[in-house]
Amino acid sequence: MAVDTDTTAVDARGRLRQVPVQELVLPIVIIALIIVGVIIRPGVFLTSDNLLNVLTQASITGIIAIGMTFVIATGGIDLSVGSALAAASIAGGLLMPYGSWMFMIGALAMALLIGAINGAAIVWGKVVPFIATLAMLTIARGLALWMAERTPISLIELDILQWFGSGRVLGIPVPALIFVIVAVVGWVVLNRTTFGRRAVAVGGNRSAARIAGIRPGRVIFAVYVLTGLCVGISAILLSGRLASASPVVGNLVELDAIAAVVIGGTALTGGKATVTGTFFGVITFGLIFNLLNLLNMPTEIQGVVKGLLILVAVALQRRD
Amino acid sequence: MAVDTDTTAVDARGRLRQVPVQELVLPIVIIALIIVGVIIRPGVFLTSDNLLNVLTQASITGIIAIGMTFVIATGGIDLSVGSALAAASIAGGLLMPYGSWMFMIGALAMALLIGAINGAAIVWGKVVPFIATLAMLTIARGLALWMAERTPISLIELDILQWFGSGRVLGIPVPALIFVIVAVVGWVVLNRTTFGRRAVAVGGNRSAARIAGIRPGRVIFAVYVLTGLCVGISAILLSGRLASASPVVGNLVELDAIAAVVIGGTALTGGKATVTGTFFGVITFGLIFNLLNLLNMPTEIQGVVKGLLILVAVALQRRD
Amino acid sequence: MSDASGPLLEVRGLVKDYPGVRALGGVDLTVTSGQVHCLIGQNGAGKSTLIKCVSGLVEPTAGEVRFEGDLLPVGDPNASIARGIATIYQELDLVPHLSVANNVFLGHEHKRGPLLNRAAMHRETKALFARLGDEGISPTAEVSTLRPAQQQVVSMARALSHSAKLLILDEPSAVLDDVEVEALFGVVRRLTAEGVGVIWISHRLGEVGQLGDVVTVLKEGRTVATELPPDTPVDTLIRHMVGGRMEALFPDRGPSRDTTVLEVRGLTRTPDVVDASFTLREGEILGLAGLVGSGRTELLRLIYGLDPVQSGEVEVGGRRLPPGRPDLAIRAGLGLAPEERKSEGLWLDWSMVRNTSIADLSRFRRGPFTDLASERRDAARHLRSLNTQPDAPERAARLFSGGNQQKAVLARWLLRSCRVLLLDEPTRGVDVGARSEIYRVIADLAANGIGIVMVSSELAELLGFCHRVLVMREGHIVDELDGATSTEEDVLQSAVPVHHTTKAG
Amino acid sequence: TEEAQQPEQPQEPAGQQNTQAQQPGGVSGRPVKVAFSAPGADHGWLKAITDNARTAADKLEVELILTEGTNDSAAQVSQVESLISQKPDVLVILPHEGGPLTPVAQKAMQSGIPVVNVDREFSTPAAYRTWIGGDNYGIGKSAADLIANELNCQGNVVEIQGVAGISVTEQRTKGFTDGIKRCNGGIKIVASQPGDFLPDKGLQVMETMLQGQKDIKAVYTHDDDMAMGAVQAIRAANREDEMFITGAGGSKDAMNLIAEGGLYRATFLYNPSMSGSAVSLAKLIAERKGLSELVEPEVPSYIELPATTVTKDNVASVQQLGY
Ligand SMILES: Nc1ncnc2c1ncn2[C@@H]1O[C@H](COP(=O)(O)OP(=O)(O)OP(=O)(O)O)[C@@H](O)[C@H]1O
Ligand SMILES: Nc1ncnc2c1ncn2[C@@H]1O[C@H](COP(=O)(O)OP(=O)(O)OP(=O)(O)O)[C@@H](O)[C@H]1O
Ligand SMILES: [Mg+2]
Ligand SMILES: [Mg+2]
Repeated sequence: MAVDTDTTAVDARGRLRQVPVQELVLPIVIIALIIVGVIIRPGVFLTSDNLLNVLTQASITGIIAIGMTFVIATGGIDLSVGSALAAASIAGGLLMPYGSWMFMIGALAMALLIGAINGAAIVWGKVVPFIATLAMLTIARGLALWMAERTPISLIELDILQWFGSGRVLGIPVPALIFVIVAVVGWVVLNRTTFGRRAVAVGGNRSAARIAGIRPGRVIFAVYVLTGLCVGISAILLSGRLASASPVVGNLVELDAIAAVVIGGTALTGGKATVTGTFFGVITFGLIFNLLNLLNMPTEIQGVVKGLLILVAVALQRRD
Repeated sequence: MAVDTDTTAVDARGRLRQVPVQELVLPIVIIALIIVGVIIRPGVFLTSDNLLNVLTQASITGIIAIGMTFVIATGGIDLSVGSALAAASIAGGLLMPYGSWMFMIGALAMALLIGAINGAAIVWGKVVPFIATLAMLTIARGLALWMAERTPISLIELDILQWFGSGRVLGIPVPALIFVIVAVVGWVVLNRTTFGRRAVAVGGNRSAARIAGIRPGRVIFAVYVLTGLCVGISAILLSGRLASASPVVGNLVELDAIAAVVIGGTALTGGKATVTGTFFGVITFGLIFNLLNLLNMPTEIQGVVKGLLILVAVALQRRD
Repeated sequence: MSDASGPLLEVRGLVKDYPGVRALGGVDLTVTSGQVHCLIGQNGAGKSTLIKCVSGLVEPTAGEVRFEGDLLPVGDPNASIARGIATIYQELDLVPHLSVANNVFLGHEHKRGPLLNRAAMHRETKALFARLGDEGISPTAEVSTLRPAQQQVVSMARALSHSAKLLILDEPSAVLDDVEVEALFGVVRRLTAEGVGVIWISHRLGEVGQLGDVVTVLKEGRTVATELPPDTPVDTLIRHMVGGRMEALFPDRGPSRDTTVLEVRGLTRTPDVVDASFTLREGEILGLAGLVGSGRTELLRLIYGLDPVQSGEVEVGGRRLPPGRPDLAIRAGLGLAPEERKSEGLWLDWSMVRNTSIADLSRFRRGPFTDLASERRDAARHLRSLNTQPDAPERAARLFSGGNQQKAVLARWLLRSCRVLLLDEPTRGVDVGARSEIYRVIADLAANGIGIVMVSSELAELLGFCHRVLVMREGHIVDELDGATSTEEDVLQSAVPVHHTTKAG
Repeated sequence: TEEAQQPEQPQEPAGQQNTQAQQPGGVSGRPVKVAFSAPGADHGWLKAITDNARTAADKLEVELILTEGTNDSAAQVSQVESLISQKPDVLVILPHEGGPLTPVAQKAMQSGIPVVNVDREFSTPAAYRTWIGGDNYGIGKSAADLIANELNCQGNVVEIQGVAGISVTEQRTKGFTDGIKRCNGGIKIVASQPGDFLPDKGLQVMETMLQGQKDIKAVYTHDDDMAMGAVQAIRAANREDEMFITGAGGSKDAMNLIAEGGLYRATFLYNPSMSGSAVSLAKLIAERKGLSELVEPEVPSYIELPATTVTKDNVASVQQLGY
C-alpha cells in the first residue's frame, strides 16, 4: 500500500525527519503482536484461517475507519457511525421481502441519508461535527429501534446477502476482500484524486482552501456522505455475516474506528491523513482482540491490556 | 452566576454584538422546555420536588462536566470519566469495611490517580488526549470490574456516605447542593484565578503561553487531575445515592458531559470556556431526560427527540 | 469583449461593512496592464479588504469591480481566478502538510482521467520555480518544512500557475530580507514586461520608488490620493497616509550605561546558531542583522530558553539562566516579542487587557483570586502609555491593527518591568506611523535602562537607531558594527555569504 | 495436527461425533474440550455465568476454553469463529443476541461441532444440538401473576426494562403484559422505561417515575442489580410503604432484601447455574451419553429452567444459588 503522502521526509537542510520512524511503528507493533501470538498459541494463531478471521473481524470497523479517515482529514469527526450501522441494517431489513439486492439498496440509502444529514447539519446548520454527529448517534439508534420494533429481523433467506457476509472468493472471506478493496480505493482517492487532496487541504487550512477556489462546505459535506457509504457497505457485510439485522449492533464502533484512524497517524485536528496508517491501525486492534481472546482472558483483563497496548503503541509514535 | 467573560459585548461603534444572543440561547431553551413541561404535565413537572430531582440527577454528570470544561478549555478531552467513575466507586467500595470516610478517601484517591495518569500520558507520554483517555476508558472499566470481581458492593451500612447521596440540607438534596457549589467554585477558578486564565491561555495559543512564561505541561496535567477530583466527588455522590458501588455505572457519562460542555459554548478546539454555559448545558440535558421520561415516551422516540433537540439548540447558537 | 486599450482593473465606489466596522467607504482604483500599482496606507486602512473584494474572497457591500471591462461577479474566488486575477495574501495561505506541488496546484489540479497527474504538476512546479529564479525547493517537499521565505515563493508559484493577467501581492516583502526582496523585484519586473498588471502593497515606502509606476494611498477605507507618480517624496506619501505631518521617523539614540545586563557565551544549537557570544549593556539597543534564515530568531529563542541548547550559557545581571525554562528567564528579567505575532504573541480573541497581563498574572493575585479591576487598570495604563489606538483596552486583540497588536506585546513586558527585551522583527507589517511610535517606545525603554536586542530584516531601521549592530551569517555572528556610522553596504557585505548564488538553505 | 493428537483412534475424527451412533467412553484418552463463548461479562449475572461454567468444568474435568467479549454481536461472531478454529469437541454459546449469532452456530454444527445454546435462543433449531435456558417470558408472566395476586388485580404499575431491543428485554416485557391481561385492565402499566440493566440508570428512571406518578402500587424491573437503584430512589422519596418492587435474576443482594421483607417483594430465578449445566450437557454430548435419570439415551434438545418465584417464603431454600 506504499507511502501515503508524496512529500519527501527530508527537511530544508536535507536531514531526514523522524517521520519514517513514526510510520514504521505500527508495522513493528503488528509484527510484535504476531510474534507474541506465535509464541503463546503456536499452531493456532498463525494459521491462515485465524489470520483471515482477524481480517474478516476487522472488516466491519475497518471499512468505516477508512471513511472516517476522510472525515478526520477535514478536521471533523463522526460519532454516529455505530448507530448508523444499525439503522442501515434495519432499513435494509425492512426491504427483506424483496430480496438481497433490495436489502442492499435500503441499507445503502439509509446510510447515505444519515451521512448527508450529518454533512448538512455541519455545513449548513453550522453545528460542530462532534455535536451534530453525537445527536445523530442518538437519533439513528432511536430510528433503528423504532423501525425494527425492537426486534431483530432474520435474513436467513437472503442467500446473496449471506454470501457477502460469509462467502469466500479463492479461499478469502468476502468481507476481508471487500475491506482490502475499500482500503485500496480509499488510498487512491485520498492520495491520487483532487477530492482527496481537497479534503486534506480543507482540514489543513480552511481559508487557504477557500483562497484556492475550493468550496470547503461541499468537500465537508462529501466526506460525511462518503463515510455514510462506508457505513452502508459495512451494514451489508455485517447483516450478511449475522444473517439478521439487529437494532442494537454497532455499539461503540465509532470509538474503535476513530482510535484506529488516530493510531494510524491521521491528526484529529485535520490536515494530515493516511489510509495506510488507518489500515494498520485497524489490523492492530484486530490482532489485539484476537490474541486476548485466544488467551481466554477475562473481559476485565482484556480491557486493561488493550488500553495499555494502545498507550504504548501511541507513545512510541510520539513526535521527537 | 453572571457572565463568564469580562470582555464587553459592545463593538467599535457601540452597537451590541451578537454574542449575547448566543449566550441567551440555552436559558431560552431551558425556559421553553419548562413551559412545555408545564403544559403537558401540569402539576407534576413544575414542582420544587421535580425540579430538585432534575438538579440531583444532573449532579453526577454535571460535576464531571465542570471539570471537563477545564480540560476542553486547554484543547483536550477526557473520554475516561465514565469508567473512572466506576473505578473510583469500587476503589472506595473496597475500603467499605473502614467506614464512610475511608470510602471517600479511596474513591477520591482512585479518581485523582486516574486523572494524573491521563495527564502524565498526555504531557510526558505525548499521547493525544483523545487516545490517552480512550485507552484509560478501557483500562479503568477493566480495573473496576476486576477490583469488584464483577459484582456490586453494597454500601448500605455507610450512613454518612448515604447522607451525601440522598440527604437534604434545608430541603435541598445534598448532591444538588454540591453540584451548585462545584459549579460556583468552577466559575471562580476559571474566571478569577490565575490557574483558570492559564488553562484558557494554553488552549488558546500554546506557544504564546510558553513565551509568556506559562508551563503548558503543568497546566494540562493539572486540568486532568482537576477532572479526576470532580469524578471522585461524583463517585461519592453516586455511590451514596445507590448505596452500592457498581463496576458498571457511568456508562457513556463522558459523552453526556462533553455534550453539555460544548452545548454550553466552550469550544472543543480550546481557548474559550464558560462554566455558566456548561451549567446550563447540563440542566438542559437534565430537563430533556426528565420531560421525555415524564411523558413516558418509548426509548426509540426519546432517542430521536433528544437528538433533534440537541441539533436545534446548537443550530440556534451558531455564529451568524 | 475585452477592451485592450482600457484599464485592466477598475474599482468604483467599493464599500465593505463588517459588523460595526466600515472597512471600505467607497474606494476607486484603476490598474493598467504592465504597471506596478503600489497601494499604501496605515494598518487598518483597508488595503487587504480591498484586494480581497477584487479576488472574490470577500463580498463587498456596495460598488463594482470591472476586469478588462467586464463586471466581475462578487464573492466568488473561482471567477476571479478564472479571469486571471492571482493573489498572494498577507497571511500565508498554504496547506502545511501538503506537498509544494499540491499547494501550487490546489484547486486547479492537473488530472489524467480521474486521477491526479502528479508528474505533470511536478514538472510545471519546477518550471515555475525556475521562472522565479528559485530552484532550490523540491516540488515534493512538505510545505510545513519550508522557511517562511520559501513558502512565500510557493505562494508566488501558485499565483503564476494561473497564467495571471493581474497579480496582487499583499505585503510580500514582510517576510523577506533585502536580498530576497531584490530577487522578487526582478520577478515582478519580468512579469510587467510581459504585460501583467501588478498591485503591490507594502509598508516599506522605499519600495514604492524602486518598483512602482503609480501609487494609491488609502486612509480609513477611502482613497485619499491616487495616480501619484513613483517619485513622490516619502514625506508626501506619509502625509497622505497619516493625514498630517510626521516627526522624524527615528528617535535619537540615548546614552547606554556601562553595566552589563545580558551576557551570552558560546550559545550553540547546530546548525542554526553556532558559538554566539555577545554582551548587552543597560540602556543599549543592540541590532541583529542578517539574511532570512541566518539564525537570528533561533538565537533569541535560545537565549530565552524556548529551544534546547547544545552548549553555551546565558547570564542576566550576572546570574546564569537555567536552560530550557522561559518561565525562569522571565523571572530573571527577560522578555520576548516573537516574530510570529499572531501565532506566538497573541490571543486574538482576548481583550488587549488580558493579552497585556498574561505574563504577570501573579501580580494581580489577591489571596486566591485575580483582582480584575487592578489588572484592567494597570494594563490599560501601559497600553495607553504606548498610545494604543483605539483606546479600548477591553476590545479583542483581533480588532486592532498589526501595529497596535504589537503594542500589546510590548505593553506586556512594560507591565512586567523586565530588564532585557528581545524583539524579533517588531515592526513587521506595521505602518510608518505606528513604526515611528514603536521606535520611540523602544528608545524610551532603553532610556530607562532596559537592554534591547532587536532583530530586523530592514537595515534602515537597524542603522536608524541601534547603538550597535551584530551581523549574523549562517548561524555565526560574523561582524559587529557601530549603528551610527555604518551603512547598509557594510552590513550586507558581512551578511551575504561569499558564495551567495541562490537563496536555498 | 488432529491425527497427531489422537493416534490411538484414527478411525474417529472429532468432526463426526454427533452423527455417529452412541459409543460409551467417547473420546477416551483425553479430556473433553469444551469451548464457551459469552458476551462481555460486565454484569453480575454474566459473571456468575462464567464462574459457574468454570466451576463445572473443574468438577467434571473438562478442558474449558472460555472467551468473553464485548456486548456486540459482530465481535462475538468473531470470537466464535476463533473458537471453531481451535476445534473443540462441543461449543457452548450464550449469545449476546440469538438471531445474529445463528449463522455462525449453524456453521459450527455443519462442520461437526455440536452446539449447546444457553439462554438466548438461536433463530433456528438447526443451529443447536441442545438449548438450555431460563424462561424470560416466564419471568414476566410470573411477575405479573405475583403482582396481580398481591394487588388483587387493581392498581398502577411501572416497569423498568433492560436494554431496549434485545430479546431478553422484549420477552420479559411481553410476558408481563400478557400476564396482567387476566386482570382486564385492573392493573395499568402507567410508565415503562429502559434502565439498561444498570443500577445508576435504574435509579434515575425510578426517580423520574416517582415524580410523574403519584400513585404506584408495584414496580416490575427486569433485573436485580438495576432494581437496587430503583429501591434507593423509592427509599429516598419515602414511598416504601406505598409500593413494592420485584426483580429478576436472583442476586444475593436481592435475596437478602427479600428475606428482610418489605419493599423488595420477590425475584424470579434466572439462574446462572445454567452455564454449569450447559458444560455438563456438553460433556454428555461429547461422550454421547444421556441424562442418567432419564430413560432416553440422549440429551434432550430443549431444556427450559423454570422462572421460580422467590419470595420471603421460599428465599431460604434458594439463597445459596444467589450470585
Ligand atoms: N473579518 C473582519 N471582521 C471585522 N472587521 C474586519 C475584518 N477584516 C478586516 N476588518 C477591519 O477592516 C478594516 C480594514 O482592514 P484591512 O485588513 O483591510 O486593513 P489593511 O489596510 O490591510 O491593514 P494592514 O496594513 O494592517 O494589513 C480594519 O479596521 C479591520 O479591523
Ligand atoms: N520551519 C523550518 N524548517 C526547517 N528549518 C527551518 C525552519 N525555520 C527555520 N529553519 C532554519 O533555521 C535556521 C535559523 O532560522 P531563523 O528563523 O532563526 O533565522 P532568521 O534569521 O530569524 O530568519 P527569519 O527572518 O526567517 O526568521 C535557518 O537556517 C533555517 O533554515
Ligand atoms: Mg492588510
Ligand atoms: Mg527571524
